[in-house]
Amino acid sequence: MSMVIDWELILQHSPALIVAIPLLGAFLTPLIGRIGPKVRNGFVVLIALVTSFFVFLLSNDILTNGSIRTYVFGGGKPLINNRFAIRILFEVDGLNAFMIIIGAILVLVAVIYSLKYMKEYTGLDKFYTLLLLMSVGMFGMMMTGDMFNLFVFLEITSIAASALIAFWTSKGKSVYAGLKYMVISTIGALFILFAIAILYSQYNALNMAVLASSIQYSFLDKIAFVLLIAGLAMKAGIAPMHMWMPDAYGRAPASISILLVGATQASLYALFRVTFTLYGNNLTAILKHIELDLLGNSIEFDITLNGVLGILFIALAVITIIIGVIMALKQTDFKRLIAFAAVAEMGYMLLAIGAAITTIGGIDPETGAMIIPAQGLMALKGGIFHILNDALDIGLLFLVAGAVYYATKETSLNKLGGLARNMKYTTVFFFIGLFAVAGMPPMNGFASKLMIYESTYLINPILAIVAILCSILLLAMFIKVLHSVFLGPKIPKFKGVKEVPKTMLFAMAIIACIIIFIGLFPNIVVENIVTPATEALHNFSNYIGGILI
Amino acid sequence: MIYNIPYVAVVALILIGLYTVVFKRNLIKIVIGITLIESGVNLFLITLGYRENSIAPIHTSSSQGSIMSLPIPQALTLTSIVIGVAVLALMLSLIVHIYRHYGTLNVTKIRGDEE
Amino acid sequence: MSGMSKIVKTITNIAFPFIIIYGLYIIAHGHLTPGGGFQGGAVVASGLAMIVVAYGSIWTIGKVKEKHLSVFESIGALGFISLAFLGLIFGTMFFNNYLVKNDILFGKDAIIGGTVNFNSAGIIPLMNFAVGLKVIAGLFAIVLIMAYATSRKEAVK
Amino acid sequence: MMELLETFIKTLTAINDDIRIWNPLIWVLAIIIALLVVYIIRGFGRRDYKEGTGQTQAFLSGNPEYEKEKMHVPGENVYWGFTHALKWVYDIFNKMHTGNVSDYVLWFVVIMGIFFLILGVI
Repeated sequence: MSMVIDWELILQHSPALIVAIPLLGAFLTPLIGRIGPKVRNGFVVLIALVTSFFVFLLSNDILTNGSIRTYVFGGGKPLINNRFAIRILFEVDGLNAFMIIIGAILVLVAVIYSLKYMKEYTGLDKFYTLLLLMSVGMFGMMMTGDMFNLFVFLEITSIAASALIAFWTSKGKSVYAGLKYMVISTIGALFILFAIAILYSQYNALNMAVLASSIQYSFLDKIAFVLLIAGLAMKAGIAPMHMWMPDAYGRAPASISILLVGATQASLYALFRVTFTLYGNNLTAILKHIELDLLGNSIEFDITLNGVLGILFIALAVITIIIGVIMALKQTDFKRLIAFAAVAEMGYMLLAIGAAITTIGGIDPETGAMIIPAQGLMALKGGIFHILNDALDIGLLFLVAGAVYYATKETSLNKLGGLARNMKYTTVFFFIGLFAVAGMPPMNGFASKLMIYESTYLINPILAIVAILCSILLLAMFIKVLHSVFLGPKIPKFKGVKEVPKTMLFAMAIIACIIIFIGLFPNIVVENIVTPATEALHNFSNYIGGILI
Repeated sequence: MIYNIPYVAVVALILIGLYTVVFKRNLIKIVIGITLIESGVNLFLITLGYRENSIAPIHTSSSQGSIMSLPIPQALTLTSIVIGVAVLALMLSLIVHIYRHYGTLNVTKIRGDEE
Repeated sequence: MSGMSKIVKTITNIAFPFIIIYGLYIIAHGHLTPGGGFQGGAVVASGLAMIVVAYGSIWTIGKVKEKHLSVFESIGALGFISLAFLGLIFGTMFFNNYLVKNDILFGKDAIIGGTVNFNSAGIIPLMNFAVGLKVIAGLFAIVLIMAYATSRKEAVK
Repeated sequence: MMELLETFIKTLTAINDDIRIWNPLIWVLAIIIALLVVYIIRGFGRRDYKEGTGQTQAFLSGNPEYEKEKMHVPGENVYWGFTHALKWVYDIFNKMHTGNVSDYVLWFVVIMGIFFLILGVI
């Protein structure tokens, strides 16, 4: 018998399935957990694998064809008589496809890593339920084309993540970190909801594409814009609103820290989507025309929104990088140190995107794309590329920190030492993560950071110098970790430490392999994955046109 | 003018909520502040949907000729309330755990992560 | 939390059935009148919370197991998501309302200006039932466990 | 498949002008050569080195050597000079990171206010 698989049908439904399958899995997990822990573990891995399969299928289709897929829940057309009917829809373009690839890698790795890492704790049914719910929220945020839906998924991610950060309820600091995360993300999300309500009140629409085509940048739109940017920047951990990040990342179980990286980047994605797509038409709007009479020479220039916004983003990014790096250097807790490094990495992405925003020269009336010079385009590519690299690098380092914790039950850098002899593979993975996060040549971090350095140097040399200096500090801080955790004489307390189980090593190996592959062949990744994502970002008219199909 | 009063209430609720979250040192009061902000936002959403002399938006009674309030902001508010309940429950249960560990709800006395 | 006085218990006994019936009514008529799964579920759960207050959480937790509640909650959520999946199988899209205009179950079309027909709106009432089940179990579990956890603290003191 | 191969060859041979990434494969080669050079230099080392003799002991200005465990520098003391020199910066940053959730929200309000001022006024 021959079975014909209708790939087009599967592709058509995969945006919904990517969210629906983990959701179904999440609610089935407590029931299946009654059969036995092994069956449940297998089930969760299966769910993660099936979800990733659909993700890669969908991303492959969108990235190769450059198409946009919309999925209207409940069926029907999004437009009735040329007016948008209120429908919840997912719209997946190049950038979304790029983001869900990151999400899929992180979810898969987190699930595989958790199998052994969390084995000795109780309440694992709830742990896996929440883990799958968190991935639902993450994927939803990365794919939705509806502003209110974005808020809902943001809250789903926050609630699940907060419960997971506080999973080790026997530790007071974990619970407090979970509460802090909840307070911060709820307040951020409420202001985002307020902004959405303001937009709805004016344009009677919630769909991103419809809003993008109708926003006039009136005073109320300005307020909504500020609320959205501030809320999403806080969720993305931009300094000085980054303080929840070290707490949450540092206290969560390692497999949750890596998922939190994904959730943070989903917020960053939403920030970019809001600036580039939702306010895309107004990004080059002239805010003020200034005429100065300076020593007889009259100087005329326009203040445009993208100039102001770009400088704001760059300022925040530089603060983020510096605070992250400087604070990380003095940390004595392994995971907290990585968390501050993650803050700094967030700054790199925002720096590149901010630099790109300043270079936007206008909107091409024919194609509807933004006119961006070569260096701006490169900055955009570098920033987008760095999202992928940051997720992998920081994720790998968190997994290594988790492995060290699993083997020694210790995260303090003052007490650890000499583990390289006992944990050979973990040490190798740490080396890979160290080089990658510091942007050393054969690893992936180098490729994207070089693009950021080059482009920001062309835009403003000082930015590049700050970025390079802080990269050196990143290297320095991880050399410190290398020295105090892995090198040095064997500490008597840790003489009997054994290498972590194979599934944990396997999870780390997956990320390490991807890191090395991207590091050796960045061109392949940039051409096939990053460029379509970048195009999707600056060619925002396609996104608006996507719902008309 | 009378129709602007809800908007004033919205801003007042959000500001009172923010004040409570920022300046009160008790964790329960911080949670109360968050619910105040939430009520403000929900009130805003509901106010947006109101039309003068409107009736409840029920499908079968739409032939009576009178104006209906917008149902979508109401649906949004409901979703927001549901999420708010989940957030509230989670935060309170976390606070129960915190109280067990530290014996206090004063944020200045709880030793979490500093620096 | 221990139980309250006899007066409270008696009033609770009288009021409890009415609250439950009212909540179930709101769930069942969610597709016709304002209300639905969450609202009705919240009413029912508040009725159950009244039991917790009147009789004390320790007494209640002896009658209702938290595990059973979480199973009900899972069933409610599963019902919701599987109804959405059935839309993909029997209909055209995820969450598709495939029962409407089908004349089997809840299949009648709601006529504008006509009489209120309970047998209408397709999968929406079914989804309301699922959500109602989830909300009843979920909210009751939250109230019960939080009351129990704090009362255990009192007992230790 | 052929396209992939072509891209691979392109990566090996030339730096892509459009993307302008430094070719990482050349870097790998350079690192291998550097390791080789290090190995050769190591070959020039003294051959009369013996383990287990007085040669392996560290010379600490004539002071006796501690046990190996006590010699390990804990993480806090690494870069002590750097953190000490930048003490004023750390004083500011430490004050920022109070670990108090109210202050986190205060920062959010402050940043939102700055955004309002800049984007609203202009």
